[in-house]
Amino acid sequence: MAVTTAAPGVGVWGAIWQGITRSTSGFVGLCLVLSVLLFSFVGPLLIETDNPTDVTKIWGPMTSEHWLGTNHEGKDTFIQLVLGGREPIWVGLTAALITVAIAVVLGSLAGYLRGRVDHFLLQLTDITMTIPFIVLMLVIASFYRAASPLMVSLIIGLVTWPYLMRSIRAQVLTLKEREFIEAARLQDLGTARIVFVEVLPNMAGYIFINFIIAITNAIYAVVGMYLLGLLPSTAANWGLMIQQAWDNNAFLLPQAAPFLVAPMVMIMLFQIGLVTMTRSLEQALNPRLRDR
Amino acid sequence: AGGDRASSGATRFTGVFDYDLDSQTRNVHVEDGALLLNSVYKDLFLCTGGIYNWRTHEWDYLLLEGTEWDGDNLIVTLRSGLRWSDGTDLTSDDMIQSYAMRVLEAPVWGVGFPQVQELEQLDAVSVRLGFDDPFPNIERSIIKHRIVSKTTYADFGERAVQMVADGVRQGDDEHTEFNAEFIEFNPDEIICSGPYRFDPEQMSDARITLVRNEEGYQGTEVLFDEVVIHKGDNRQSALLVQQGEVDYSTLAPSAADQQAFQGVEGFTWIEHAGYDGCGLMFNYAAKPELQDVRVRKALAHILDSDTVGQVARGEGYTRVEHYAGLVDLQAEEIFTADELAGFERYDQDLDRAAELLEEAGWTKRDGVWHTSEGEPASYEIIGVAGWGDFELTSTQVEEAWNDFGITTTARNVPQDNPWGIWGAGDFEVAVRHWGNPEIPDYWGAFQMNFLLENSGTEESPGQSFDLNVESPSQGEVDLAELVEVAKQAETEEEQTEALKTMAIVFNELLPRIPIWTYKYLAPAVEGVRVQSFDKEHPAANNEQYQDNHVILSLIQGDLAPVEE
Amino acid sequence: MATEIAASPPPGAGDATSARTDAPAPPLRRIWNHYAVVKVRKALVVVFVVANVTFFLGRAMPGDPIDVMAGRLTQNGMTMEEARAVAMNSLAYDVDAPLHQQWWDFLVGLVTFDMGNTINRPGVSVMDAIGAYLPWTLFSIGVGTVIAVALGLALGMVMAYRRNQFLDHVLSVAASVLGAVPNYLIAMVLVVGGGMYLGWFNPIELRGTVSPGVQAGFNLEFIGDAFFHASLPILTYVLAIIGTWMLVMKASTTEVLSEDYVTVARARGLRDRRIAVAYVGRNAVLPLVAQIAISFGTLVGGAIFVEQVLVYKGVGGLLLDAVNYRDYPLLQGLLIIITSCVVAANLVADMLYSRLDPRIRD
Amino acid sequence: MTDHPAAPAAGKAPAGGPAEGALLSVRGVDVGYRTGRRTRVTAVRDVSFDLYPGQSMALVGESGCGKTTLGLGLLRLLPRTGVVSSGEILFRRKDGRLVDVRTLAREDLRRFRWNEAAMVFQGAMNAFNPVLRIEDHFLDTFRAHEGGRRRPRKEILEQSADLLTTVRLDPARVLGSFPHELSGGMRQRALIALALALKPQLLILDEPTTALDILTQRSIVERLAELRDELRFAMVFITHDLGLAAELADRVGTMYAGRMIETGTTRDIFYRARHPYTSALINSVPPVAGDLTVPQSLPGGPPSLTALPPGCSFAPRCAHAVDACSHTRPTLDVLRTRTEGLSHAAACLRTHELLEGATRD
Amino acid sequence: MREAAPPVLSLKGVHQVFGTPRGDVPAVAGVDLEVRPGQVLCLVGESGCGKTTSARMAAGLAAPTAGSVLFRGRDVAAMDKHERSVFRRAVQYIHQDPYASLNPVRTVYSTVSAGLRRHKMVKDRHEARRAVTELLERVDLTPAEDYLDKYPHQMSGGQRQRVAVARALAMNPEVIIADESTSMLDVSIRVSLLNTLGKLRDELGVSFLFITHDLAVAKYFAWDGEIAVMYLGKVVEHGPTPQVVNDPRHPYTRALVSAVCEPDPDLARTKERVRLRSADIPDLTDLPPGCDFHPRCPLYAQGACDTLRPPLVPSHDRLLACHVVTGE
Ligand SMILES: Nc1ncnc2c1ncn2[C@@H]1O[C@H](COP(=O)(O)OP(=O)(O)OP(=O)(O)O)[C@@H](O)[C@H]1O
Ligand SMILES: Nc1ncnc2c1ncn2[C@@H]1O[C@H](COP(=O)(O)OP(=O)(O)OP(=O)(O)O)[C@@H](O)[C@H]1O
Ligand SMILES: [Mg+2]
Ligand SMILES: [Mg+2]
Repeated sequence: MAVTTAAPGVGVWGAIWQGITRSTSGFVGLCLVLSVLLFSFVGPLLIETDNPTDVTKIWGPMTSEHWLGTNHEGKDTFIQLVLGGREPIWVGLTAALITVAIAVVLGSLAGYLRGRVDHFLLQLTDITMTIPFIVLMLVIASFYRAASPLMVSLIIGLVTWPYLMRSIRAQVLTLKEREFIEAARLQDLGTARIVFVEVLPNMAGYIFINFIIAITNAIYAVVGMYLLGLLPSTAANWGLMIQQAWDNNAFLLPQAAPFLVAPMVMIMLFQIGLVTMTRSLEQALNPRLRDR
Repeated sequence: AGGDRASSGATRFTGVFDYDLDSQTRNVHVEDGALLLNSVYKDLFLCTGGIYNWRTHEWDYLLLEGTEWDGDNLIVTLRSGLRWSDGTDLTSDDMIQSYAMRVLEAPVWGVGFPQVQELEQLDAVSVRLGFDDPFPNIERSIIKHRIVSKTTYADFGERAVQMVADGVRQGDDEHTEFNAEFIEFNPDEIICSGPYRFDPEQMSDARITLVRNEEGYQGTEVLFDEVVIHKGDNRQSALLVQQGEVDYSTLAPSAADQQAFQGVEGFTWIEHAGYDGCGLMFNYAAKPELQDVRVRKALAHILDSDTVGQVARGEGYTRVEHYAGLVDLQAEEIFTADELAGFERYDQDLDRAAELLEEAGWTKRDGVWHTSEGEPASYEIIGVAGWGDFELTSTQVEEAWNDFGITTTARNVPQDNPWGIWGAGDFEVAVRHWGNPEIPDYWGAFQMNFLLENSGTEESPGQSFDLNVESPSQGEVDLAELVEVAKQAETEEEQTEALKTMAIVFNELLPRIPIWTYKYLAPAVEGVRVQSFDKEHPAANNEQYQDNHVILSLIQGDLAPVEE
Repeated sequence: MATEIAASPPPGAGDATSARTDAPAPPLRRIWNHYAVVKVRKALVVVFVVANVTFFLGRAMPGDPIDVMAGRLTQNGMTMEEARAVAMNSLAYDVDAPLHQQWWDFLVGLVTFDMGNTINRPGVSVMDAIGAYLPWTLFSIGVGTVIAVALGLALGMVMAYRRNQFLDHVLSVAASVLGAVPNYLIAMVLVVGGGMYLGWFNPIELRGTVSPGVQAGFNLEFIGDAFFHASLPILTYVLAIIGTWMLVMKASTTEVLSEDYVTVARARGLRDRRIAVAYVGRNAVLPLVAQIAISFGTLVGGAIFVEQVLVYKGVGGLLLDAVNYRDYPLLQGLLIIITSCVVAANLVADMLYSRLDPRIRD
Repeated sequence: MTDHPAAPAAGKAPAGGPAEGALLSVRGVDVGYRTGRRTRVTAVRDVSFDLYPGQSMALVGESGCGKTTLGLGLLRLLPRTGVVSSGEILFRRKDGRLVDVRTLAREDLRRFRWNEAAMVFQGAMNAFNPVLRIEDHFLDTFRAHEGGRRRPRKEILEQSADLLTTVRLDPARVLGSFPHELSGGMRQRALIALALALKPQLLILDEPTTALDILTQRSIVERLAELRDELRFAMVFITHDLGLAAELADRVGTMYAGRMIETGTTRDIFYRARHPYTSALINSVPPVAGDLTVPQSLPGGPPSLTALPPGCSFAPRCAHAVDACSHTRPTLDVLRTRTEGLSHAAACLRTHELLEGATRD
Repeated sequence: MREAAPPVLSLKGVHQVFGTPRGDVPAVAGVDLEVRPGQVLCLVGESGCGKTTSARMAAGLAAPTAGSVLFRGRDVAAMDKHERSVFRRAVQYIHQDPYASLNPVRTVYSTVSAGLRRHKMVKDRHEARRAVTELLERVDLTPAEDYLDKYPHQMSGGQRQRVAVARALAMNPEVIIADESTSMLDVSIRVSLLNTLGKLRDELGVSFLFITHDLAVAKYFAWDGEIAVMYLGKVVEHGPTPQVVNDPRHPYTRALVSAVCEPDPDLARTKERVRLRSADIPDLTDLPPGCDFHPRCPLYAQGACDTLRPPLVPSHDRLLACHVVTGE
């Protein structure tokens, strides 16, 4: 679905900003995302992060000392919650960056150059797309016995690019035929400049939207991989919390439930925030979706 | 639906196990991977010769009448009048075929069947096994061997008997050929010898109902009409217990489950002894400073087994007292109390740890310990993702060492092949089992502690622990040789002597650090379907998967249903 | 990841025909180049490549089935040699067979549709193992997709017709929320919230695929029972993708509603229902047909999570096992079959699309 | 969709009742669009005219001055955001009843459309549902308007074939085709045939030939003229192309920034235009016949609807504007009275002063 | 025909065939055209007759499948990199749709100056702004400063089209190819843009290949130049504008001229119309034998018309391709 920027006189980023902030849902989404980010990145600076094991408090209830109770190690759940957002969010961001970078570069190459390159890349996407991506991830993940967050992002990024690559290619194909690109060619502006200065900025909104979608997908994937126990656990992290809580049947104990529910809620809030943001962005940037 | 009471008024015993109806084989001879044969309920439908009592070292015979040594020959005799669930007689034909198939596939370095030279059917109920050079306890694996039906296996069985007679053994071409066929063999049903049998009508991927096998051993004696086995892994089984659906489960409950169970009506714990535990294994090649025994002792002194144990297992652990390489239960059997008093203990003692480290030339600067080389000490300790107790043990050790000033990072490796990683020595410190639940003979623990993951070969160096050690009290000792002696010496005394030496050496040198011992807490429900469980059962010290005493009492008709 | 739906272009978009075709083709050549045949050919190539990728991918994983099984055995104290011997005895895997030999066998098997036996479940053929699991996955996903798509399309249309009204706002928020929550979290919330805390259903009763004693067959009892047991996975799939479908359909309908032919249809005084169905609905659904297949494909992947969480017997668990135990034939078989299903779904969608849209019929 | 009957015009009194014998009496119609949550623009303001049976009226003007909006408003076909906010659209139905289209109930409105008044759209390329065959469009249309009895398919198709023949299309080929298989000209003609299917009294054509090529345009124009002679329907004819207006219309209305600023017979407008905008429009078209004539350009563009100048909206571009023009809004004054809505009227303060300069006889 | 300076740009027997699933489409089938310095050559014809395709080949945007395009006598296909870039810049193209021909994310300044900066025709930003200001003034966008920082969507169609012209002018072109550049504009604006283009032609001596289907526009803009009438990929009549428009000879041209709706009600009613035998244009993939126009031609006579393709030959002071008219 083609997205063209059409907000008056504010450029691409202005349009994106307006798209998010002008609509109620977009604004709420932005607020959600920002609060989760604040919670996870500023929060650790504000609280006592030392969270020692305390066997006398295993699965303790919610008290004024332990707002969300304690976990199976007698550690404070709230502190874990505050510390646990950084990794999945980082993985999400970097994986999304990788996905988008690969997709944009390959997509515009394929779309602009056509020919053999295009053919090959398309076939490649066909293949990567048909193997369900979780499966591919499963297999790749088993290569690495101690995957770092960066490695995880890389895996996710390497597996998820084809969808976006295809739609970017399709957009480049149509944009390429657009008359202003032809005009640029007539001015002899050079291929690189045409692709990166004339073509890509026209998709900035679209790419941005997909970047956000890619973040949600990456977070979905990491947390899922934790849940399946595919990722070696390292630091405190929401995915791991859910997995531990789930494996320990934490929900059987009312006082243990926050250990499962709290990270689930955080992830859902973040995802919902991102998704509502993209929805209102799409609404704003795609004139065809606007009410006529 | 799940746990509906049978309207017919049939009495039921319910259990839970993670089976897989469709893809598990019915080739019960292979045991590993066959339907329900990894569960404790296996003896209910396919009995072994007997149940070993780990405390008294005596046998409660099931299918067997008994065994008898006649020089190098072992005469194994079946009870008479046994029948298979398909109505055929269970005789020495079945027995010799089952033995022959096992003899064929037994690798030379095993104990029991590999040493069998001859098989001879003596009469309708007995078979003679001719040994070369028997040693005490060699008969154990023969008695435990599960006899399978000749109706199912006759083809293979007869061939096997012939091949054994011809001297064919594992690894020979004939056997390879035989085995290739055998592996592919997948009969449709399991013919049972125990008090229960499968009912094809009542098998689904959520539960299997075993029904009374009138023909089978104790078929008319057992007090429950049916045994229902729900499908469930550790997590699911806890849910089932929590719902009161399961009478007895041997799957590990987590600490949260343990707390949650308290609310279940009629809930009780059945405790099974543990013969292994969790500890630390070092890679001496990767971290040479650990070759200094003082450092190892110091590292042990930093840890509080109770904290680690409780976090990792809730109530399901016992702390290590003797550090003998054997679980305390076994150590107390072979040593006297006095002897044990002389054993060094490695309970948490931070001062002692610091002292030991300083003795070893370590220094503490800016709160960080530096090795005698002057390098800041740092360790990566690996647990296994998905193995909850391992994960938690590794993070607890990480926390304790870090607090003490030794930089440690815990990291979990995927659960699909940690053995590969351990064997390859691809670690610095690993959370690993110590002791051995598989082999009731004490040597098993040392074979595990010293030999496993210590092959010393290039591609699998493992711990790189030199087995020729210098013990302060025992002098130079070849541990590999001692394991052999403990296993195969002619007399029990010799075996015990070797064991004792190894235990003392283990205690002195601490090649691994035992942290806690398993205590298996099996959740059970009394008063709903089962009247009560016998807490003082004479076989209560048995290892639960091999010689389960609850199942034994069920078979023996001692476990009674609730009276309506 | 259902969200990817939004990002994929409809089939054929942007592919302007510019290449010159050759001179009039002979009949055989024409069939060879026929739209449908080309699609099938491409699909076969994809399956073939995927098959080979899985072959090598699998074998590139560290450790082989013997190692893994032996490792498991040594856990209980067997020596490594002993364990390896036992493992070799009980697994149908020949460690010594050179890779190219294995590959050749694999290729032959592929062509003859014989994927051999599983390694870890001796005597069980790959096809049987898959055959026991895949139908349940396909059943639950298929039903889930059908319900979600049908409901999503209907609700999406309602939202588009009532856009910017209260109902639209409510549904949009609901759809965004649902679309944002990963399927496994939905499954967890269902089990914990609905089953444990609210007690709407007994998750224990729902376990498994059919109740014991119910015989497979085309009878009401079996079908009812199968639906009963699959209700949680189906509900999860429905909830997981319906949000996206609602939003996609809303967008698509909104676009169609502003098309001239809809205004003209109104001008022609057609009845509202006729316009909604034949003019708006049909055209709004068209570009989404291909996405049904994509969504089906992503669900197959997501099934691994969901089946794991809900303990539903499907390929998810089998696949995890195959990876964990390095059961190469099973892994290969699964991946090939799963990809074939996805490819087939795509193919069907393509064909369907070309049936539904006269503009690309040729 | 704004199918709900609007409340009877409030506030503004409609300028007089329906004219006697008129088919369509438009009285003070305003059409607005909602553009944001609280913002709206008025795209058509205070338009009134009477159309008599058989008349053909052209609406001309620059892009964006509200021609299409007015056309859609007459049939209440505006998009969701659009609404006829005031005025009356009185229509004399085939049964002689006079109704206000604005207040027709849903089902009534549906039956009114196409049966009484049909519309051929701007860019008819997309007027057909791409997934239905042409014959289905005919079937749908007939079926939607038939009374209780269900006409057999065959009968409808025969009638459709006849209709297609009247616009010089080959029914055998066209009926079974999908829209994309027809050329633009064919589609446009098929749409005209479809528009005439129920013998409406009024045909609204919104730029029916703009996207077509000149020869096709010519044939459509001729067909339309002939059909109108034959079937006697009235036409409202919206176009950019003054040539087309000159050829097909009896009378012309010039629109500028949402208002009707001049109306009169075709000859009034082309030879005696009294509004500077109308003259400028006409003068900017170069003719083909004759020697080279230099057309005059009309610089600039129409004002934005959200920022209309207070006085005459054309004043900023008008060569003849005086001070008064920028604050006094001229009314549509009748200059020469004729019956049947053919009066010449213009909305310009200086109509009388400029009389000489602006004519071209 | 007036003899003049050698042509800057010429098409020699160019063909363009598109392969499509339905068959080959000979969009242009052997066209010869010459654009002379400072002159206007106007290409008219029905929709789909190959005007755009010819223009694109002339601009080097597409390579002919046969024939050649010559720039200052050099075959474009044989040019080296440098020559080609000179050609690229010397021949500029103005598209039909002012809404699509400007990059929506770039300002006017950025659009117009891109080429200047790329080809180092200005030294710095300051100079670039000045140059752009001059260009904008040249195309009557005044005051130029107001427009420099505007985005396309902030301007009307006419203004955008002027920006497109300014962008073309920035390259100092010798030839401007204008493909229906005025057809999307309102009548009122069309004339002023035509006047602006006329000014460039007269003051800067730029040559035009001017494409339109509006004969009135063609007549006005190319009064001093020539008109070539195309039909189904071939030129059927080619000559000086006044002759062709005022005295069309080819039946197709006549039909075109007579089909025009005159903005004059009396004339419209009295004007004599050529009646075609068929309103529909044949399908390019399935052309009739003989003269392409014969199925619609009012002058159709049995004989050569449906068997022989008429060549384009000089006749009646122009070039004509019609058996009937040339045979008179
Ligand atoms: N859906 C809409 N929402 C808001 N404004 C609209 C809408 N549709 C049209 N307009 C505005 O209403 C005014 C009149 O538009 P309309 O389409 O009626 O003009 P027109 O005279 O038909 O122009 P054209 O000749 O370009 O077709 C324009 O300013 C346009 O921008
Ligand atoms: N890329 C292409 N692929 C296939 N056919 C094409 C292509 N481009 C143009 N054509 C066909 O070539 C013929 C000539 O097209 P061209 O665009 O040159 O006509 P034109 O005279 O410019 O028409 P118009 O007045 O509509 O702009 C048409 O029939 C068109 O359909
Ligand atoms: Mg309009
Ligand atoms: Mg063109």
